Order: sequence, then C-alpha cells, then structure tokens
Amino acid sequence: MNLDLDPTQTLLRETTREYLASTVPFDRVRACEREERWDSELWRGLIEQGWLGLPFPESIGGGGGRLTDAGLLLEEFARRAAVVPLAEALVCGLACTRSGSPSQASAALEGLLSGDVVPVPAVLEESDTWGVVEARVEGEQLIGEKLFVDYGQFASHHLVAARENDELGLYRVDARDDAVGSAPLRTIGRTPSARVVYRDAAVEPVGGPEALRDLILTARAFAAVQCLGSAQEALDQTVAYAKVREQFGRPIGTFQAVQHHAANMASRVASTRYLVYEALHALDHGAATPQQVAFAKASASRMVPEVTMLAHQIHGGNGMIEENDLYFFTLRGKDRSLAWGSAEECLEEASAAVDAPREWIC
Amino acid sequence: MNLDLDPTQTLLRETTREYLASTVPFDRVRACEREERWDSELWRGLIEQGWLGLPFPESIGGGGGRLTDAGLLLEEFARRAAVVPLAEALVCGLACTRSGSPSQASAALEGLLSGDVVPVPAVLEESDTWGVVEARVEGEQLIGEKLFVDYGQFASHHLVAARENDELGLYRVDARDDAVGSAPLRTIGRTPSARVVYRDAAVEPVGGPEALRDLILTARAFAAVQCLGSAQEALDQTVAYAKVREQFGRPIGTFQAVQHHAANMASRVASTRYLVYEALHALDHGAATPQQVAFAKASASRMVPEVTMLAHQIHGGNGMIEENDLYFFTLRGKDRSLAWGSAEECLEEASAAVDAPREWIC
Amino acid sequence: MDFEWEKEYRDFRGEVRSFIEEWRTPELLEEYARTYGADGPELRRFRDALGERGWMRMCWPEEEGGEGRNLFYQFIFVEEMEYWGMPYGNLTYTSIAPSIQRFGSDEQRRRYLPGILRGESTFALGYSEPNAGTDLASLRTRARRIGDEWVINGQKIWTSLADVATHIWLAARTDPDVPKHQGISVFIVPADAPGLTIRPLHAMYGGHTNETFYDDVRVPHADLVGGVGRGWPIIMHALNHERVGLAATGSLARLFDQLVAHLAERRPERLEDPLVRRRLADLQLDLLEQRALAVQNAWIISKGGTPIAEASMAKVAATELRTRIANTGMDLLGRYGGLSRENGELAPAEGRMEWSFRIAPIFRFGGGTNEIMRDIIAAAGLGLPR
Amino acid sequence: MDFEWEKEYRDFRGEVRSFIEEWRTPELLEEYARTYGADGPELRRFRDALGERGWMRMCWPEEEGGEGRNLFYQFIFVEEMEYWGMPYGNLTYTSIAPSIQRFGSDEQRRRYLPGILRGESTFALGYSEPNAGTDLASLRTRARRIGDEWVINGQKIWTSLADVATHIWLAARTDPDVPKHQGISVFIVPADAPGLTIRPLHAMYGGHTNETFYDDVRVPHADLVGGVGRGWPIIMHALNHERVGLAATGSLARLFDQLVAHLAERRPERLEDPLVRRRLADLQLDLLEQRALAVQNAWIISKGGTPIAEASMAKVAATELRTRIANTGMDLLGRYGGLSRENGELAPAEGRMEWSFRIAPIFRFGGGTNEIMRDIIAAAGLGLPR
Repeated sequence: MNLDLDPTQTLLRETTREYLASTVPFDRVRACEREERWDSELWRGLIEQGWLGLPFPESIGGGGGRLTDAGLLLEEFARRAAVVPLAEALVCGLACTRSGSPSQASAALEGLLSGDVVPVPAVLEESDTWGVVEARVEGEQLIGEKLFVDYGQFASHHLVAARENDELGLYRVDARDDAVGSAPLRTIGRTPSARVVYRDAAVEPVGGPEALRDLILTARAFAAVQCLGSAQEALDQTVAYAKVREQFGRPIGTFQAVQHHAANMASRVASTRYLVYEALHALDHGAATPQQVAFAKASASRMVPEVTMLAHQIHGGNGMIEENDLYFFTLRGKDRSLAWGSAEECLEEASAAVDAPREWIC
Repeated sequence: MNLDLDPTQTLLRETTREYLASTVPFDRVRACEREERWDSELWRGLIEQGWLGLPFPESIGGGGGRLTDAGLLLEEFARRAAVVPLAEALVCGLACTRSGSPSQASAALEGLLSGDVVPVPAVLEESDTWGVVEARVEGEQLIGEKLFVDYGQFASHHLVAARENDELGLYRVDARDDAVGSAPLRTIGRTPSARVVYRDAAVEPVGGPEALRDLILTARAFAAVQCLGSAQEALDQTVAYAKVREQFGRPIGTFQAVQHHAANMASRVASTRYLVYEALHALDHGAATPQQVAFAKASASRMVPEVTMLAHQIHGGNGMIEENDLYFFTLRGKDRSLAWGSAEECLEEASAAVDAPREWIC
Repeated sequence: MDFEWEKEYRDFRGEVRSFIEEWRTPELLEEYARTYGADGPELRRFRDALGERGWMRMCWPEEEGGEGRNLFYQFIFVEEMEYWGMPYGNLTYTSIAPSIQRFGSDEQRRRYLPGILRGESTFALGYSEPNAGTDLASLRTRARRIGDEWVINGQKIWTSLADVATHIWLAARTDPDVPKHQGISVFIVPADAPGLTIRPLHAMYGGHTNETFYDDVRVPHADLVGGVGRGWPIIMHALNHERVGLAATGSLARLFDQLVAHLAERRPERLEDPLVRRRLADLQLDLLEQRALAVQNAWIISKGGTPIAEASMAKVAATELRTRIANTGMDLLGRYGGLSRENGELAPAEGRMEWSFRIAPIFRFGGGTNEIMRDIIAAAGLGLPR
Repeated sequence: MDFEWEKEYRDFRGEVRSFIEEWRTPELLEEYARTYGADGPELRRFRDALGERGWMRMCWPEEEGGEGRNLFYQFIFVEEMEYWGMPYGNLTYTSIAPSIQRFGSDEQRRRYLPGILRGESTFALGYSEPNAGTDLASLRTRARRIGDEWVINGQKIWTSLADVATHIWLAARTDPDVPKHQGISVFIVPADAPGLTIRPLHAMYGGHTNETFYDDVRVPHADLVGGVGRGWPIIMHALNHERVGLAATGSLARLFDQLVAHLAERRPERLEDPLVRRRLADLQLDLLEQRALAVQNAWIISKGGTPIAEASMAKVAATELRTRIANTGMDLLGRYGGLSRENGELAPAEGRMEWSFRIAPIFRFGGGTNEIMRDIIAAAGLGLPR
C-alpha cells in the first residue's frame, strides 16, 4: 500500500505538466476547436518525447511502464485539454501488442512509436450499445458503419469491432483506404469524432472477443482518468479564482457557501482519484474485475459534471466565456463522462454483481 | 385558482392548533409512547369537537367539508404528534359511507361520530405488497393475517382487504371478536401498530376492488399530509432554534451554511405542501389520477427525511434527546413516509405513466 | 383553497396555444435560433402579431394602455411561450417596460413605450462590470453631470444583445460620495451613442454576449430614469421581474418532453427500461415540485403582493433542475446525448439536451446567484438574522 | 503507487477475523447491545482476550509498551471490528490513552495506562456544555486552584457513559482572563467524586447519555493533564483521533451487507428488481468512494503525518453516507424497514436499518459538525481565506 507517486511517477507528471504548459497554450486548443482538427504538432512532440511507449513492455521496445503511468500522462493531457488521440492510440497499441506473437507485437509498437501509425478504436454503432455489433468481416473484408469513432477522421488506422462467422473480434483497418469513408461528428467535447462507413475495407485480424472486452475495459479506465483530469483542473482553477475574485469587499472564497462548494468539489475529486488509479493498478496486475472498472468510471462520470457545475457557480459569468479556460473542462469532462459508458450505464452494469461477495474488505 | 386558505379553513386550522396546543402537551405523547397506547382521551375530545364528521356530506350528517379540510386537520395533528387513528378512521369512514345506501352511510357515520366505532384499515400482508392479498372470505367469514394494521389493537373495527371468489374487496370486522387476535408491532413512529390474525371472523362486506383502490388512494394522500406536518413542525422548531441558539458569540442562524440548510428545508416543504393539497383537492373533485397521488406521496416521502435530517444537523446534540420535541417529527415523519407507499414505491408506480401525455400544463 | 385554473384562464391558454400553432413555423424558429432572438424579418412579423393581440401589455394598468388583467394571465402566457420555445419577448418587455411605467417620467413613457410595443425599441441591460457582478452595488461606471447632459465613462460586461439593441438600460454611479446603494442612477443610452464601443465575448453556450466601453458618452438629463441616485430600487425591481421569468417551468417541461419524445420515437426499447422510466419519473416529480413553487410565486404576484422568498425558491429550484434534466438527459441518451445541433438528424431532440447542459450554469448564478437566493429565503422567508 | 495491501496486512486481517469468529458469540452481542458497550462479564472477558493480543497498543511506541507498528494495522483492526459490530474498545482506548501517552505526566502514565489496558479504567468525555457545543472553547465549567487541589463547578452535557465509567476526562476553565482557547485545562476526575451528579438524558437512538453537574468537586493537582491552560491542544488531538474513528467504513459496509443479505434471504424477488439492484449499486459506489477517503486518511497517518482536510473529507463522507444507507435501506424494505429490533424475527437485519436512521444524525454533527469539517477542507485543504 502506497498512495504516493513513485519518484519516477512524480518526475513523469512534472515533466509532462511542464512540457504541456510550455508547448500547448490554451489558444492552440481553441484553434483546434475552431478548425475542427486535432493537434498534430503536439502529436509529433509526444512521439519525440517517447511517451507513447510508456505502458508497453520493455521486451518489445516499450517503456516498461504501467497503465497507472499512462493514467498520469492522460490526466495531464486532460488538464491541458490537449486535442490528441492519446488514450485512443494507447488502447489500440495495447490490443495489438497483447495479441499476436512477440515479433508482431514489436512491429505494432514500432509503428506507433515512429508516428506512422495513429490507431483509434471503432466499436459503437447506431444502437449505441456495446453488445450490438452489426459490422461484419467476410473474406478479410469489412462491411459496416461505426459511430463515435473519436479522432477517426485523423487516424491512420481503425481498430474495428466486428463479427466474423458470428464471433466478435477486433480488426485493423487502414483508415486511408478508399473503402473507408468518414464524416465528422460535433460532440460536446469539441474534439474530433466521426461516423465511419467501411465498404469492403481490407482488414487484418487482431484479436477475438477477449481482446475486444479488454480494449473496452482499458478505454473505460482511461476515459475515467480523463474525467478526473478535467475535474481536477476545474477545481484548481476555481480555488485560485475564489482566492482573488472579490465581491462585497472580500474574496469570494471567504463566503461559507463558496467554501463548502469548494470543499465538496475537492472531496468528490479525491474519492474518484483513488478509485480510478486503483482500477488502473488492478488492470496492471491482472486483478481488475469488470465491476471494479465500471464503478471507477461511474464515479468519474457522475463526479465530473457535479464538479464543473460548482466550478461555474463560483466563477459566475467569467466562467461562461470562451476567453476563460474553464469551459474546456466542463465540456471535455461531460464528453468523457459519456464515452465508454456513462454513469447510468456503468452503474447498471455494476449492479449485476451487487450481491456478489465483495473483495474490497478482504 | 386560490392558494390561500378559505376563512373557514383558516378558522379550522387555528382552532385545531389552539385546541391541540392546550390539551395535548408533548409529555402526553411521550406517555403514550412509553406505555405503547393510543391517546384515547384526545379521541374523546376529537369526538366532542365534531371534527371526525368534517369530510362527510351534510346529507348524511357530516360537516360537508372536503378532504382538503381533513388534510388541514391531519397536518395539525401531525404537528402535535398526536397518537390517534384520525387518518385511519377517516379513510374507513369514507369507504363505508361511499359504498352502500344513504341510510347505511348515515348509520356508518353515526357510529363514527358517536365514538362507538373506531375503524382502521387492514390491507398489507406478509409480502408488504399492495396487490398481494391472501386473506379470504368464505361464507361471510374471514381467514387471514394482516401486518402493519396501524392502531389495530385499539380499534373497534378493521376494514380488511380480502378476496372472495377471487374478487378483491373490503370487509368490516369487529376487532373485539374472539376470532381476531392481534400482537403489537414496534415501529419507528412509536405509534401503535399491529399484526392481526383473523380466524373465521364474521365480516360485513363494504365494497369491491374499486372501494379498496379508493381507500388506498385516500390513505396515501393522508399519509402525505402527515409527512408534511412533521416536516413543517421540524422546520419551524429549527428556525426558532437557529435564531436563539448562540455559538461563537452569535446566533447560529447567522452562519451561511445554517441559513442555506434552512432555506433548503423551507423550499422542500413548500413544494410538497402544494403537491399534497393539490392532490387532496383533486380527490375532492374526482379529478385525481393514481399517478398524481403517487407523485404527491413520493414528494412528501422523500422530503421528510431530508428536512428532519437537516433539522437535526442544526439542532446538534439537543435534537437527539427525548426531552426535546424534535424527535417526534423525525420518527413519525419516516414512519409515514413508508406508510401507504414509500418514495421508491410511489415513484416506481408513477413511472408507469411517465410517457403518457401530461395534464399539468393543460 | 382551489388548485384548478378557472375557465377564463383555461380559455386563455387555449387561445395562446392556437396562436402559437399558427405562428410556430420552421422559418421563425430557425431565425430565432440563428440570431439568438435578436432580430430578423420573421421575428418582427411575429412580434407585430403578438403586439396586435395585446398580450404583452394585458397586465399593465388600463391607464398605461393595458387591460389591467390579473398576472396569472402573464404566467400562463410565459409558460406557454417558453414551453413552445417561442420568442415571446425579452427583457425589454418583461423588465424594462414595466420599469419605465413605474419609474419613468411622463416624457419617457411617451417616448419609449410605444416603440417597445411596436417591437422597434429593444434594450440591453448595462448592469454588471468586471468587478461588480453579484456585488452589483459596487459598480464603478461613472456619470458626471455637465450642464444638461451626463457624461459617462466606464466598462460593462454581460451587455448581451447590445450589438443588436437600440438602447442600453445603463446603471452608472452619479455620486461616489454617498453610501454605494444611494449613488447609482439609471440612464437610457442609445446603442449607437458616440463613445460607446461594443466588443463581443463568445460564450460556451454558443452566440455571444458583449463587453461595452463608455468613453465620454453623452446622455441628456431627460434620459435619466427615476431621479438622480434613485437607480438601485429600479434595478432591484427589474431583477425581481427577471427572477420570476427565470423560474418559469415552461422551458423545463419542454426539455423533459423532448427527451421523452425522442426516446419514444428513436429508442423505444430504452424507454421500456425500468431504470430509464424511473429516472424520468424522478425528473417529472422534480418538475412538479418546481412548478409548485412557480405557481405559488405567481399567485402572490397575482394578489398584488411581492414574493421575495417565494421568488427565490422558484428560481433556485428551476435553475438547479435545468442542470439536472440536461445532465441526466444526456446520460440517458448515451453518446448521442453529447451530439450538438450541428449534427442534424443524428442529434437527439435537435441537440437541446447538449445545449442545455452548456447554458445551464448561467441560470444558477445569473439573476442573483443561488447562494444569494438562499440567503434571501433564510432572511426574508424565515427571519433568520443576518 | 500501490493499492494492494501487503501480505503482512492481509495476514493480520485474517488473524483479526479468526479472533472475531471465535469471540463473536450471541451472548457477547446481546450484552453489548443491552449495555451500549458499557460493561458486563462477557464484555470484560472479551476485552481481556483483546488485551492479551496486544492489538489495542500495537501502534503505540515501544517505550510505551506498544510495538510501534504502522497505523495501517490500527486501521485494519478498527475496520474489521466495526464491520463485525464488535465492542473493540472505545474512546478510552482510541482517544484517551494516546492523549495520556502524549500529554500526561510520567506519574499519570504509570497510574492510568495499565488500568486502561486491563479494561478496568474507562473514561467518559466531559467536554460539551449546554452553551458550548460546536463552540467548545466557550466552555464555562470553572476550576479554581486551592492549595494542591482544584475545585470544579459547572455543568456538562453529552457525558455519555459517565454513569458506568470510572473516570471523566474533563475540560474546565482554569483562567477566565486569557483568550478563551488558552484558559482551558484537562483533568482526570473519578466518576464517583463527591459533588459530581450524573443525570441520564434519554436519546432518540435508545439508551441514554448524561448531564453531569459539578458542585465543588475536588481534584488533586496531579490529575491535571499537560499543564495549566494547555487543555485546548489536548482536546483537539483527541478530537482528531475521534474523527478518524467516525470515518471508518467498517460499520457502513456492514450495514449495506446486512441489507443485501436480508433481501437475498427474505425478499429474493425484490433483490431481482433492477431498480432495487441499481439503488444498491449506487450505495455500493458511495461506499467505495467513502472508503477511498478513509484509506487515504489512514495512509497519511501511517506515514506519520496529520491529515486535516483528508480526515474531514472522510468524516463528512462517512456520516452522510450513514444517513443515506439507513434511509434508502428503509425505503427498500418498505414498511418492514420501520420495524425496530424489539419485533424480533420480523425486523429486517435485526432492526439495524431502523436504528441506524435514528442514530445517524449524531455522526453528522458529532466530532466536529460537517459544516466545520467543510470549513476545514476549504481552509486547510484548499487554502481558501478565512
């Protein structure tokens, strides 16, 4: 039991934070939003920093880190509202390296680390339901339509959930193929997302139903840590604001109502922080149950709108204009709270095992 | 549209309040709790005041009042934590006078007004589910067991929900009959309740499934107004306390956190007050839907523990001891919030019609 | 006690609804959404029709050109207009016109009320400043009298619609040497006055509001409203009116109904899910509770009273419920919930849930923060000491 | 970062659990419930066994007779004891003993600690007064020094267990002329001291607490703890310990599990209802979130730190969750939910839900009100200005 960051983790967090603070001014995020594009420049920087390799085994050329470390990275990226498919590429990379032979794995990782391959997952379809997959592979060709493919229009590859002979699996598709057509979706998060049609697109099989389940679990945990980042940043900005903003001749942070809002925000963030990193840690050790991840995501998903709404309440009008940075976290937070399972969805899922013996008081 | 009390209603409320304040000191309520009995003395006073006749038609010797008036009465009785089966006797009286001929009706009312008849309903059984009735009538005799028969051990008659040839109905049983055996239940409200066994008890049929549905609807609305009374009294006592109790050299009511608790309490009470009396009014005009009554009860049921918990938070330790009067309203409120349908139950029921066209923006 | 609306009210609601049915064209709604209610030919035509009906002034006293009707008519009118998402008027009608009636000079009434009724004059509110938001009385924009004119200097923020309005209803400090509530006056400033600069501020809910800068802006003394240093009660009067508007249930009920309608039409299997139905029942009870407070508030106004605590209760309930409906609604819609209007057909309920989530915060602190509202409930409603 | 409990902790938890399995007899539980943990032969036997294990003092420094173990052991111990509803000690162990260790004289340590360890000495807390609750520093019970004795006069409230304790840990004002926090001292007063009157106050959660009246009660100077006027930091130290205890998840998890077990056994059809399951999942997530704060708090203590904001967060979360579990639990149990323990078999989960509802309020304002806790989170945790 050790709830502090290891020295390497502290270093990772600090360097990430400093790098992002110095290279990604929030106005660059605004430009991405306005132009409906991703931050390809930051992606190159990310490649240079070697961060993408972090959670992969050293044996195949990775950083030997863990999902917890990837989580720290993702949290910092979320706190900077960075417009890059970091979570998406990592879950795809993990899926590709985990299945297949060691040499295939290191080839997959090499593609990722070189920057040539920017893969994103494509799972959901029109029904918006995880289990319902109509996309199908026949004779190594994919036919189907996917929705909510985040960064789909800028990715080099899609990792698509599809059925082949009724068996679910993950298939890799070159997204630049003519057989792949995408149309942008405008989401509340203002990061790119797409509706994608595959018309006999050539595929490469990556894994079976296990691989898909695994990908969803990891993506869900990553989305949770992104929610956490949004909430933490909203909290920090709000506390800073409450200290300096004066009304009635005193800082608004002296009013008990404001103090209690802030205290509630901080408590919510602290609870979620624990559960989210605990889930990542359990995933690292192969000890995570789907219920644990569902609870962690539910915690993050229900927490983030509460926290950002209180942030707005304390910011007042100033928090509503886009010259202020708060809105990034409100909108991103809500977007990620819906992604990979809303609180409603995760709690319903978790409720299936609600009468099973609990592990957590061991 | 008139949200003020009519002059007669104001008078009714004032006289009831004064009567109760002068004749029912809270220590008498404590004595009833300690001795596990009802306040038969107050019941006699109630008979003398003629209040029981209030909601019955003048044509059969009643006060010509309405359920809204009965609601005002019940609210005052709840605010005084009176230990009498007023709601219970009224719903039974209404059921008996509504079915049957005018002469039967006036006979029923006469019994009630004379004080000879103290009827209470007996509906729930072991399953704690409204629809499940195992008690059955065969050859004018009742066999079965009822639970949560409030004031059952002190009533002269029970109005029992039972099946005869598979058809649900209401049957009147003399509770003093040897064939009726009751054992007390200790409820959180500390008012008498009983588990009752009927072994071939002689019955008199009162009405069919409609009468039963009607009784449940009225009883539910009455329980809602009792919740409201508990909450209103808890609110008023708390506001009074917050004005005089000093800590840190000032009345605690000057602290913003306390002010906001009190404001939240007041808002919750005001919302429920409207919905509860609106439901009673609709019942008076035959315009109430089961959904409306379910919503009113759900509002009251979920409100009252919120309000009393905040009342305790503001009272601190002083609210926890039985020398203080607050606990009556906490415990009674919760008891009535469970009676005739908890918030969970009522909301589930109301959810059946949640996509039906709404009446309330007409 | 009587909870039923009398026939005249029900008839009136029917009348309003028929009118809406006639006028609620896609063109009008499109223009309304595009201009955020500012202006346009469809809007003008509609407002003319509205003006003809006299509903905007039906509750004004007869001597002011109104019909002296009970304010419940206004309540019903607002509720229906909001429910159907109609551009039924704006602050100019609901807040400025009554203020001019009550506090304006005869000349001001003659000069401004007819234009307002014809929809030709529209006002933007010049209250808040960068450092005077909730603490409005600390405003620092300064008006100095020179001869028969006032010369105004300062900066305002949240002057929404200033770029399309004809006038600004401006609060400025006319006397810095008296207690702060007593040194404020209200002016009517033409939006094209020399020295007035309007800069847009883009908002996270789409559209924009404005910063306005006053650099030696000159206003004749005749356009000072209600007397020098008498601005504070005028502002409070108008804010109270605004509070009643913010607390209306119409648009909340609409949002809820749109959610249910979308589920029924496009996700019927989800609507059958008992968990979803239960969530909807929770929200519907919240709506009933909020409307209970709104009606109570209207009742007091209709009796000629001034609801203080009641208005605050309704405001808090309405604004927190708006957040709840939007947030829960999005959750029930899953990832579709996050799709904005720009996605066309794919966006549930025309992206209303998503948009509502983005705009929801403003109602909670706007028109008096919910914290101040709760302070008011405690003080005015419950008599708790300051 | 590592969220897994090391083997030694897991082993220890197993050890505690085996011990509990052995000792958790119906007789002990009955006596505990009947006497509210005060005293009795079963309780004494159990406490002797506990004393033998050394768990009560395992985290004390070695020089105090402890083993200097990491405080996580204490956390696990408390969690398990609370989960299983065992009388694992009380304020005497968790709060008074550490205070004597830290602030007491050598003589006091020698005189009182062995008795505490043997379970022979038990303390009641004499802090609150009718007019000094949350604002404890305003206490007015007065101690005057006369020769080598202190003479005490005043009135205390909430002196729970005073009627069965051997001693009272009393806070009294020794100097009325200095700032209020500086004029308070702590005394060890025998519960049978002449002049001390104990009057029971019945509480809505059953059992009773006490008022205590001091009428020229005499205490030797040797029983003043930590120096004259040094009482405040001692009280705060003890209260902080109490806060950690109030925030433990064990009894909350137990309450939840009892609810689920009851439904599974007696109302299986209700447990299959998706709405009930969902309600339970909500509560389970609440539990996970609260425990996250409790572990975080323990982690800081185990590192030798003093959690301030973290302790407050855990306390607020635990106490509000207790209300929520009890209230929701009762609702899920319907009218059975309102049946108290006295109803025997008929009462679900031995009436625990009903009892928890009645006792829940006390945790929210006791041990520092949740309002003060939030103030502390804002100030100490977030640095917001006073």
